[in-house]
Amino acid sequence: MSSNNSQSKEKYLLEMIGITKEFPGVKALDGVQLKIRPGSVHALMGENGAGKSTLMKCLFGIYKKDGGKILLEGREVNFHSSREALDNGVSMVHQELNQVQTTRVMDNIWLGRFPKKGFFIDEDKMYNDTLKIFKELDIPIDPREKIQNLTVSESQMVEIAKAVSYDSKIIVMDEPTSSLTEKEVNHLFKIIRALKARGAGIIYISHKMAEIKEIADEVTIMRDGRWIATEFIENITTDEIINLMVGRDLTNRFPPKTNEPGEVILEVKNLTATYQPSIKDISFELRKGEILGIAGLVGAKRTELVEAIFGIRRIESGSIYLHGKKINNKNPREAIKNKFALVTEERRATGIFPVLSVRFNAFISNIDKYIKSNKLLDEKKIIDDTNWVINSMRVKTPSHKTLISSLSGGNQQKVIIGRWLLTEPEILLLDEPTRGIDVGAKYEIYQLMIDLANKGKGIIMVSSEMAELLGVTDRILVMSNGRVAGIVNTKETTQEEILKLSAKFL
Amino acid sequence: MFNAISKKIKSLSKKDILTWMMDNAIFFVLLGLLIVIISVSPDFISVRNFKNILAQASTRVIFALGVGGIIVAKGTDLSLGRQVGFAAVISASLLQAPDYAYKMYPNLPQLPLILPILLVMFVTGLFSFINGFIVAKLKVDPFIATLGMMIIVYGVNSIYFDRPPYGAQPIGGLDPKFAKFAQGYLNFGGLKIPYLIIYATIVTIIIWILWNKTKFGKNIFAIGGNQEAAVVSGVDVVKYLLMVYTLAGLLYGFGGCLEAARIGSATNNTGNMYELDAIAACIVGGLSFSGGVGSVGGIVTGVLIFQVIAYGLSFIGINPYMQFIIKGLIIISAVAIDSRKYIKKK
Amino acid sequence: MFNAISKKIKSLSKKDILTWMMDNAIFFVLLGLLIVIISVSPDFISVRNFKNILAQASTRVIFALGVGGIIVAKGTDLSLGRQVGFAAVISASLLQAPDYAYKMYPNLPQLPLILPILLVMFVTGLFSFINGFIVAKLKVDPFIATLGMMIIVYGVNSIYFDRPPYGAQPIGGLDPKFAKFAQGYLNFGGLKIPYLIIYATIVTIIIWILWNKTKFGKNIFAIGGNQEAAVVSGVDVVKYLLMVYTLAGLLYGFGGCLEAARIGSATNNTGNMYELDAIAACIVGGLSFSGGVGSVGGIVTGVLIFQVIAYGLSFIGINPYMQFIIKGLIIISAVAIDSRKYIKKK
Amino acid sequence: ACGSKTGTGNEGANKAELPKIGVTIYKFDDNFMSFVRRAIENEAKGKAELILNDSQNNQATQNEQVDMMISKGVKALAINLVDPQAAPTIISKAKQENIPIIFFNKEPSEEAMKSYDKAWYVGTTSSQSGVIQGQLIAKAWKAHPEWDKNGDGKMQYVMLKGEPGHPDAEARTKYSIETIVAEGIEVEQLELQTGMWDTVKGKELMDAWLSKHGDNIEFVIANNDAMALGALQSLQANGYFEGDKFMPVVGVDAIPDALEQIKKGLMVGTVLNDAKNQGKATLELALNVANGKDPLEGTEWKLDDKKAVRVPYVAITKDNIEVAEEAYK
Ligand SMILES: Nc1ncnc2c1ncn2[C@@H]1O[C@H](COP(=O)(O)OP(=O)(O)OP(=O)(O)O)[C@@H](O)[C@H]1O
Ligand SMILES: Nc1ncnc2c1ncn2[C@@H]1O[C@H](COP(=O)(O)OP(=O)(O)OP(=O)(O)O)[C@@H](O)[C@H]1O
Ligand SMILES: OC[C@H]1O[C@@H](O)[C@H](O)[C@@H](O)[C@H]1O
Ligand SMILES: [Mg+2]
Ligand SMILES: [Mg+2]
Repeated sequence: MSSNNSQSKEKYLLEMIGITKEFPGVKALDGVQLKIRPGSVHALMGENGAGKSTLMKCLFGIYKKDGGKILLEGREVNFHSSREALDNGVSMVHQELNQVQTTRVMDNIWLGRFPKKGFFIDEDKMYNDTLKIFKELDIPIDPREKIQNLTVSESQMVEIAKAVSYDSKIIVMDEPTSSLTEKEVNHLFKIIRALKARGAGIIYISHKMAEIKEIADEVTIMRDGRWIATEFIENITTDEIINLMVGRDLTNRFPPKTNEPGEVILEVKNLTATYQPSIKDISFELRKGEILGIAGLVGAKRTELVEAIFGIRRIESGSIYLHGKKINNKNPREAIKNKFALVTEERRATGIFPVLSVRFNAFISNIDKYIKSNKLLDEKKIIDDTNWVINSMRVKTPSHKTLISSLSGGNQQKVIIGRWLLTEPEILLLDEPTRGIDVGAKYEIYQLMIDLANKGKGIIMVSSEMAELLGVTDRILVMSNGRVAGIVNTKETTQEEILKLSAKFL
Repeated sequence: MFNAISKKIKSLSKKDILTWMMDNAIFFVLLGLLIVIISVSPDFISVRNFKNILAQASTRVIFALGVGGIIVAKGTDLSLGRQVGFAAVISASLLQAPDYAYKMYPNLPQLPLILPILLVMFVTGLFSFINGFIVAKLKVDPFIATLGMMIIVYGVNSIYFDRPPYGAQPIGGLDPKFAKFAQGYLNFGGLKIPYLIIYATIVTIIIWILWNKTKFGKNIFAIGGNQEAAVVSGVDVVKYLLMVYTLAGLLYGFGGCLEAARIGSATNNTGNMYELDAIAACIVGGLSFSGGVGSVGGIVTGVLIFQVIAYGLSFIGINPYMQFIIKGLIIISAVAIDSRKYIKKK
Repeated sequence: MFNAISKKIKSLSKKDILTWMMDNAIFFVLLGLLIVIISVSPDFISVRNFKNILAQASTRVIFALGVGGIIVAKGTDLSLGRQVGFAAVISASLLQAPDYAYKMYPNLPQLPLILPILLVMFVTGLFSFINGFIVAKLKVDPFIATLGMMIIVYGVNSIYFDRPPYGAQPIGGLDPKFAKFAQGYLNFGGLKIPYLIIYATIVTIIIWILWNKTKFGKNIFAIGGNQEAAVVSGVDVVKYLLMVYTLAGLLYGFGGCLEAARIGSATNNTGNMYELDAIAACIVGGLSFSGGVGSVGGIVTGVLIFQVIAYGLSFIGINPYMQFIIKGLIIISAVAIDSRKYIKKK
Repeated sequence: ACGSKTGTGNEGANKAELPKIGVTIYKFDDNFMSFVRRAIENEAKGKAELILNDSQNNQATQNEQVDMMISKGVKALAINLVDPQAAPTIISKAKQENIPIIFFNKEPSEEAMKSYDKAWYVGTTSSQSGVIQGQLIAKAWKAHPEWDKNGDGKMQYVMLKGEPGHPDAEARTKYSIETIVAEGIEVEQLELQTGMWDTVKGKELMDAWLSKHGDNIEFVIANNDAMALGALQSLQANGYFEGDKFMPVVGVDAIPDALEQIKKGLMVGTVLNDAKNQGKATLELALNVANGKDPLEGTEWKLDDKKAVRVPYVAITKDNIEVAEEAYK
C-alpha cells in the first residue's frame, strides 16, 4: 500500500491510449484515451452507448481491442482473458450481474481462485475468508446462501465485495450503484475511500451526477465512442459534464411539471399478497394525470407491490378499482387488457428477449394491435411503431433488426419503456425505470412521463433515487417492510421525512 | 427498379458480402456438399436425382417443421418418431385394399382417405397436446415429458399392432388410392412432380406464414427467447405451448400417414428414431436449444443437408460403414462453419 | 451430541419436514415404487433381487455419472452408447480365451487385463476429448458435436467389428479372467457382493469427491450455471470442458469393458441407445439441461428408478407392451412430482 | 436406362462392361446377414458391379435406396426387405423401369410375387426355423427325462422373444412351441418377454426369472443365439453348469460363440441358417436376370411354385457341429 507513496502524482497507474473497437455496423470506440492515477477515483461518463462498458471490456480481456495501447504501471499489457487481467491486478464489477445463480455466495466470490488444501477445496477457509471480507465491508449476507435467493441489491453488494477482495491495483466499477439504495451507496463509498487510501485506482462508471461529484477525483467524458475531455472534478461543474456528454445544453435535470392530477382512476384497497413476507394491507389512490412515486428501503416490497397490481403475484385479499369498477388482474394478460403496463426492475431476467431483434422487443406486448382482419400481422405498422420507439426514445441502434443484446444497457432499457408506451396504457407502472439511463435520456423519460400524465394517464414510479422522486412525482408513497408508512405530497416533503417513514415498520 | 438493385449491389462492401455469407453459411455448406458430390460423380446431375432427394426429404421436412416450432419455444420432442409410427400403423390398418387377404379389419369397408387421416391427426394432436400440458402445466422438462410419451405411444401402438388374427405382422396391402396419395405425381407437361414434394411445399409455406406473420409465431419466439419476459409481456405461455406442441402432433400425424403410404406398409417400428434426425436437422439449420432463434428456411436446409448426405454418399458408392464416418464429419463441420458467426468478435 | 440432534429434530416444524421431503421427492418416488412392487408381489423382497438390481445398475451408474458431469456443465453426450459399444468390442476382441476357436486374433497371446482396459480407456478418453474440443473450441452445439461423434464411433467400430474371417459376429469366448472381472464377487461371510457393485461404488465415491470437494467440480458447476460469469472470474472454461468430457470418456471406456465382461460378448450394437437411458436417469435424478445443478446422489437414484422399473415390472410379470406404457407414466410422474419444488411461489 | 456417361478411364471402361446390380441389406451388421453379404460379394467378383446398401433396419431408407439405384441405372435389384409387406412398393418402382428383382431372405407375399413376372425369391421359410427349433427341443426333451425336474410331465419353459413384429421373432415364437406340442409334449409357459435380439436383455431377463422361479424353469428357448448366450451368462452366474446343475438352452443362428457353447455342452443346440448358399443363389439369379437370361440358367437351383429358391435350415447339436463350422470356412 505504501509502495505508491514514492511515485509522483503524474505517474499513471493505467493508461489507455487511442483505443479503437468496431462491431458489425458500429464503431464503438474511436481513439479513446483514459489515464488513471494511483489512489484516485476516476469517473467515466457518457451517454448510453457512448462506449464506456466496451472500453472496460477491452481492458479486462473480454473484448479484443482493434487498436491502441494499454499501459499498466508503464508496462504495455494486452490481456487476452479475464484471468490475465485479474492476475495482473485489474478487477471489475460488471454492469450486468455476472453470477452463478445456482451456487452459493462464497462459491461465487472464490470462483476462479478457490483456496485448496492439498487436492481438495478448503471449504472452511472459503467460508471464513468470505465472512472476514463481509465483516470488513459490513455486508450482512450469509456466505452459504444461494445467489438466487438474494435480492438484486444484495447480489450487487456481493459482486462489489468480490471485486474488492482481489486486492487489485485497478478496480473497474461499471454502474455499481444502479440497484443500490441511498444507504448502500454510502456504504459503497466508504469502501471506495478505503481502496483509494490503499493506493488503488478506481474507474467509476455511473449516470448519477451527485455520486460523481461526491466520490470522483477526476472525470473522463466520452461521446459516440470518442474521448471528449478529462478534468479534475473540482474544475468542472455538473452542468458542464452534462453538456459535454450530450453535446448540447441541458441546464435543467427535470422538465417543468405541467401535469395536473384529476379525478381518481385507480384505487387499491387493503391489498395483501398470498405468499408472505410480502405486501400487507396496502391502500392508496392514483389520480388521472398523476405521477405517484414509491419510495422505500431495499426489502420494502415495492417491487412486490407493482407485481401484485400487474397480476404477477397472487393476492390473498384486498381489491383494485379502476374507474371505480372492481377489476381482477389475474395475470399480466388481464392487466394489459385493463390497460396497465409494467416496466420491470430486472431487465435481463424479465425484460428483454436477448436473442431477438430490437423490433421484436419493441412490439411484442402490443401484438394484438397489429393483427389485420386476415389474422396476419401488419408488418408495416410494426416497423413504423418500432421506428417511433427508436426515435422518440432516442435508442442508439444500427437498425431495428439489430439484436437487442448488442445494445448498451441503457438503450435496452429505452426499448423496454418504448415497448410499453406502444400499448398506450392508462396505468403505467415503472419499477426503477431510469436505472442505468444517462442524464439526457432520463430527462427524456421524465418528459415522456409528464406528457403521458398530461394525456390523463396515471403513473406509478418505484425509485431508489430520491432526487428523481422529488423531481418528477406529485405524491410519494413510502413503504416500509411491506406496508404503507405514509403518503406525502412531493412539494411539501423532504428527504428526511421520507427516510424516517421508510424505517417506520422495521 | 433495376437501377436500385445495381446501386444496392455496388454499395455492398467486401465485408458486407462476407458477413452475409457468414450469416447464411449453412446454405453454402449445402452448395459445397453438392459440388463435391457432383465432382466425384458427374452423373449425379440429373432431374431424377434431385427429384428423388426432394421427395425423400418431404416427410422429413414436415416432421422437422413440427419439432422445430417446439425447439424455438425452448422445448424438444422425443416422441416424434413413435408418433409417426403410430400414425403409420393406424392409417395403414384402416386403409387396406378391400380385396387384400390379410386385412386387420376384414369387414371394414373402403374408407375415404380423409377420414382415417383426420382421425390419426386428431389422436397424434392429442398425444402432443398432452406433451404440451405436461411441459407447460406440470413443469416437467420437455426431454422427460416427451421421452415418457415416446415410450407410452410405442406401447400403445404395439398393443394395437400385435393383435389377432395375424399378430405382429407388418400391415401391408394398402388401398391403391392411399398408396397413390403419397407415391403419385402431378404431370406438368412431361415434368412429373411427386405429390410428396407438393405436400411438403404447402406445409412449409403454411408454417412459414405461421412463424413469420402471425401472433402465434411471434409468441413462440417470445416464449423461447425469454419465458419470464413473455409472461410479463402478456403472452399466454401455457396456451401457446399447448398450441405449438399440438401443431407438431398434427404434422406428425399427417406425415406419418404419408410415411405409411410411401413405404407401402407399416409396423410398430416405423418412424423409430426419426426424432433424432429431425432434431439434428433443426439444429444444423440454425435452431438452438436455448430457444428463440431459427427459421423455416434453415430447417428446410438442414433436412436437405441430411438428405443430400444420405443420398449422395450412397450414390457415389461409398461403403456403408464409411458413410457413417463421413456423415458424422460433415455434420460437425457444417455446424462448426455455421457457428463461426456466433463467435463474438472479441 | 445426541441432545443436539434431538433438539434439532424437535425444532423442525411440519413445514420444514415438508420442504425437506419436497427437496428429496425423487428418493420418495423410488421408495414408493418399491412399496408398490412389493405389495403386488411380496416375494420381490429378497436379497437376491436387490443384488440383481444393484448389479444391473452398476455399469449404468458409471455411464450416467460420466454424462452427468457433462450435463452439469450444460452439455450433453449422445456418443455415450456408441463409445460403450466401441470399448466393449475392442476389449472383448483383445481378451478372448487362448483356446477359443473363433478368436479375432488367433495368434494374440493372453494379455494382462489391465492393458486392453487402459488402451480402451485411452481411446474413449480421446474420443470424448475431441467432443470437448469441438464443443469448447469450435463452439458447436454439444447435441450436434456428440451426435456426429456417435455416428463416427459407430462407423469406426463397425469397420473394426465386421471383418474376416468371422464377419459381424458377436465377439465371445472371453478370457475367464476377464469374465470374472465383472461377474465375480467378494465373499463377506456368506454375503456375496458382486464386483460390479463394488466398482460402481468406488466410481460413485470418486465422482462425489470430484464434484463436491475439488476445484474441478466447482468449476464445472460454475460453467454450467453461468459460463460468462465463469469466464470473467478467470476460469479456464475450455480446459474444464475438455476435462469433463474426457472424464466421461474414461468412464465410458471402463464401463464398456465391464459391459463386455458382464455380458460375456460384444457386438457393434452393444451399448446402443444407452445414452438415452443415462441422460434420462440424470434428468429424473434432478439434473437440468440448463446446467449448474445436480448431485451424484440424484443421479444414482435416477438410475435405480429406471432399473427398479425395468426389473420390477418384468418380475411381477406385466405384459411387455404394458410395461412400456407403465414405464412412461412412472417417469413422467416422478419428474412431475419432483419438479413441484421448482414452482415459484409468487 | 440412361447411364451412358460413365466409363472414361481404362478401369472405368472395364467396369462399365460389368452389369450393375443394386443390393440392399436390411441391416448391414446383422450377424447372419453379414455372411450372406459376404457370400454375395465373393460371388460377384469379376462378374458384376455391386452397389451395396445398408437399409439400417428402416423400410423408408430402403425405398429411397431403391430410387437411388434405379437412378444410377442398375440392371437388376437384389433386395433384402426390411419389412416383407413393403414388397409391392418396391415392385412398382422396379416395374416402371422394367428392372428385374431378386428378393432374398425376407419373403414377399404370394400376391406380390405374382404381380411382377420379373420378381423371384431366394431364402428359407421363416416358420421353418421355428419348426426345426421345436423338433430339436422335443428330441432333446424326450432323450432327457431328468430335465423334467418337478416330474409333472410338463415342460416349464421361458421364452426370450426377438423384436416384436419381426417376422422371424413372431414365427419362431409361434412355431417352436406348436411343434413341441405337436410332438406330444405338454408345455407350460412361465415367462415370455422380449429381449430384442439382445444379449444384455437376455441376461437381465434371465436374472429376474431365476430369482422368481428358480429351479422351476426347465427349458430356456430363445429366438436367437445372442439372447440365448445372455441367458447362459446369467445361468452360469447363478451356479448352473457346475456339478449336475443343468439347464437346457437353445437358440437360432448358429453363430460361432454358440457353437463353442454347444461343444462345451452348455447349450443344447441351435438352428443354422445357411448364409453361404443364400448369398450364392441370390447373386447367381441376379446376375442371370441382369444379363437378360433365365434366372436359373447355369445354376444348380430349382424354383418352387412360388418362384422361390429355398435354402434349408439345419438343426445343429453337438453331433453335427461340423456342418455349422463349415459355414465359417
Ligand atoms: N457485443 C456487441 N456487439 C455489437 N455491438 C455492441 C456490442 N457491445 C456493445 N455494442 C455497441 O457498442 C456501443 C457501445 O456500447 P457500450 O455498452 O460500451 O455503451 P455504454 O457506454 O456502456 O452505455 P450504457 O451507459 O448504456 O451502459 C453501443 O452502440 C452498442 O450497441
Ligand atoms: N428471499 C428472496 N428470495 C428470492 N427473491 C427475493 C427474495 N427477497 C426478495 N427477492 C426479489 O428481489 C426483488 C426485490 O426485493 P424486495 O421486494 O425485497 O425489495 P423492493 O423494495 O421491492 O426492491 P426494489 O427497491 O429493488 O424494487 C424482488 O423481485 C423479489 O422477488
Ligand atoms: O433382425 C435381426 C435378427 O434377425 C434374425 O434373422 C436373426 O436370427 C437374429 O439373430 C437377429 O439378427
Ligand atoms: Mg455500459
Ligand atoms: Mg415339469
